[in-house]
Amino acid sequence: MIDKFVRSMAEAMDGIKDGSTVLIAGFGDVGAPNALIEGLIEQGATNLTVVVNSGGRNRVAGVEPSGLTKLVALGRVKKMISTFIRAQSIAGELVRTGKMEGVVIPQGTLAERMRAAGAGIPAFYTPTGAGTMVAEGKESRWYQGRECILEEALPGDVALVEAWTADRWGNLVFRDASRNFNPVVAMAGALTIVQTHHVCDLGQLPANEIVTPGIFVNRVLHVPAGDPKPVV
Amino acid sequence: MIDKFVRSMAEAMDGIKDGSTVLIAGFGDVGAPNALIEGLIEQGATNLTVVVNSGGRNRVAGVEPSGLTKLVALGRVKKMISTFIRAQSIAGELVRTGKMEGVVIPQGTLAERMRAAGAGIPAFYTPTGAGTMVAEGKESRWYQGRECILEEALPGDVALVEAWTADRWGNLVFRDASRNFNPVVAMAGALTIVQTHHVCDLGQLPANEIVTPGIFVNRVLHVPAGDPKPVV
Amino acid sequence: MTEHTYKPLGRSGMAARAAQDIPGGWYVNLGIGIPTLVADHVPAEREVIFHSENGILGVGPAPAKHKENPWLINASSQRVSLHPGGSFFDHAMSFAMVRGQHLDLCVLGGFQVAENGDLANWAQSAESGTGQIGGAMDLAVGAKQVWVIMEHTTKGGEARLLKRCTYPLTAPRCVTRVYTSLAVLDVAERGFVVRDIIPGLSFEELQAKTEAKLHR
Amino acid sequence: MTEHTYKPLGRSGMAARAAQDIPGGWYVNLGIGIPTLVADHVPAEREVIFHSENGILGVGPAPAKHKENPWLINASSQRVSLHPGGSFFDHAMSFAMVRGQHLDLCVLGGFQVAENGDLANWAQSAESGTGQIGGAMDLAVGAKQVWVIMEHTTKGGEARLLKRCTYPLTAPRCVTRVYTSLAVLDVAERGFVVRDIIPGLSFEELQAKTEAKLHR
Repeated sequence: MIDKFVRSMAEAMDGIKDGSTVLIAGFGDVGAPNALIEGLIEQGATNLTVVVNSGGRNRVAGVEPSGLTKLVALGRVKKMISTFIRAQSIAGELVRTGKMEGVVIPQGTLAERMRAAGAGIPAFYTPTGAGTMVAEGKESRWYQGRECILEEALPGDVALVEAWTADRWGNLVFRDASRNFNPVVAMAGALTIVQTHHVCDLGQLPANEIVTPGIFVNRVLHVPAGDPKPVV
Repeated sequence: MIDKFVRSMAEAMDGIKDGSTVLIAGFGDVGAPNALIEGLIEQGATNLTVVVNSGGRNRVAGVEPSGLTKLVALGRVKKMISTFIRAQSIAGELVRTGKMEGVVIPQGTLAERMRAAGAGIPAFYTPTGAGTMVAEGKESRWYQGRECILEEALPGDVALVEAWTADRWGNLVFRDASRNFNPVVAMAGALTIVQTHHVCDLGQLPANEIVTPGIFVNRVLHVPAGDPKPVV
Repeated sequence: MTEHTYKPLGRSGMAARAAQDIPGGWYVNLGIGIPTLVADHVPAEREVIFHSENGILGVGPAPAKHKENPWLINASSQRVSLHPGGSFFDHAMSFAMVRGQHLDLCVLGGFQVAENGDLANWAQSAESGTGQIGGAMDLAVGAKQVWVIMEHTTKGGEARLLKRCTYPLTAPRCVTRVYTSLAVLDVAERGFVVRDIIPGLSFEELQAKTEAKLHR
Repeated sequence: MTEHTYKPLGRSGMAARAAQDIPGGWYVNLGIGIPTLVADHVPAEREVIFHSENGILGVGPAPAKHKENPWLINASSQRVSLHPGGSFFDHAMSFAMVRGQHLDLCVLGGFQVAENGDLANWAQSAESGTGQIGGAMDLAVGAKQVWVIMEHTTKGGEARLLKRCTYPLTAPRCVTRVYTSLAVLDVAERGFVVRDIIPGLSFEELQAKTEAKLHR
């Protein structure tokens, strides 16, 4: 019987290697797999390439960093691919001081590169970024009077996902705007690990409403995590 | 107030020009916008390029062709891009006798080319078709040890879609396997026209269950059309 | 000095001025900062559908405190509501809408706009490795109309409407209109065309605060 | 003649033989024709998830006549049922699964297979303009394993397991195993490796019906 549920965080994180590329979903705190990120910190893999929409928070005196910001602050990330790396953030600090490589890319290109990885499309042309710093070192050509640049798929060794409800086949639904990068990240990971607020029996998720079919999912951990925190 | 509902087939078909590229959804008879195809036949546009998964049926003595097969039989299609054009079908006959141009392409490439058109991706590399007749005349390069060919987006001047339920913003849901090409075709049309079995008030379709957001839809016609016919 | 007889528009004033020009039925994305305020100034009876790049169509106003949904935020990470008819989708679909030219309009903040429509709004220097691109590059190339809302000059009085941008570009030749604290300007073939100036400010005074040549 | 002492597998027999080798937990696409029959031969207690390229995961068996759902057909346009846990999605997503190498296996029909794994299954001549590619080219390049089920020879007795295909290719170097009416063969670096022959047929007799060289 197919059963993608794992019973512990250790089982969820089992086998993640140093040097892995880790795709992390979420937009702000909404839809972010924060429990899995803490699990990854615990698990110990280092030298990671992290792909995530936003590169984490600033250092705040007296406040222990958590989640992604903590993973970064611990020096476990050698390279970050992201759409926002604020100069004042801990990630920005590490980039400026040469301790981490930072690559800032457009948000739509980030989503499309991961979707392409999941869809078996090795590269695509996009108008986004043409004529900007983003285009440096990239091939370009003109389509319908617009310059477009060639972008490559961005697959992950590991993908970390937050779902609202999951079943044992790994079928997922998401709550409201927490969907964001989750279905895209799920497609693009060789090992896709999900934390889910709720679990249900097979067949309880209506077939027309499943957003991420279980074919993209490897492991599911039940983590009733409460509401996302507002941005400070 | 935004109201994408049209009250008549004539209004639904208004302005479709000779020479248009028409994308038609459906897989077999399931999810096929057959009423709209009949409307297009009535409307009169000709010299069309039709993009559709399957090129229609064989000539059957004593049976009047209908739907796509009729559009083709009437000589209104100058070019068909499709994944199946059977040599024995009416479309196949017209291709063999030089009365219609036929282009047979892989089904996944068909879907991805329309999705690319809708997503503003002018071209992409795919492994599908590399090393086959499909690759003739196309650029190719190797990614991860696999040859891939460059395919271009396939936009439509017009897209014909069948939905299960629609609201006045043009939000759509589909029934079961009738979803097939419908959301993809809807994205790719400059003028996307929908026939829907059911209509509902704005807000009745749950926000997490809408499959095609109304931004892709221009006109919706209420056509309670009954069940798809089994294939003969 | 005539300079003291006019009152530049504030953040809310600029947002209101832009809102005035958005027709009903448009699909509109509002960028972070002042652009987000635009929604508050569109009359309730005018149906405009707001897109947020984190996967929402039909973004509604900020909810009452007791009706907040922590799972429903806009691209500025503010808690918002959803208009009936609104929908949720993933980031790939969201940017398919953007890049695929399905949005009628995006309204972005800006550091600089050039007379050829070039926009700079994500970084003030060409150092790579950090920066805040977000969805701006996709929106700038994808929306049918790109409006920029910004102060007419920097706090130090330097021009932001330039012959050529000096900051790294968000996208070339993308801006179609600029709403500043002092004026509304279209970007046309020949450059900036002034459509509207705030009361009490002359065309010549506006030109004096603008590096690029202004056209009437 | 020893030739009369063996009984080639029929359509159902070939499908059953392939079904035997599909492990539980695999995601499997079944092509049109004989491959579609494979599902009927997977034991009910072995959970295999069937994909259909028209947007279904979890395809179940043909429904009872009074339980038919006209909106639920497989890629062969047969009315089917849906397993609990099944899901529907669009064609772009369906082929993302295929091309993105998420399927463990596809089982296809074939006209010819070459010893280097080339497959020809969509056309018998190189005339362009008509033909039935369907999803075969995507499946052949996308699935982790590509198994072909076909008669060992044509009705006229011509070999289908060849040094090089003579029909137009579906994909080069894609086939990993072939189930014929007479044998099961792996496609290895050195060519066809015979894994199984039907009772009563010798290796040499099998070779005589095969153009490509067979390996033990």
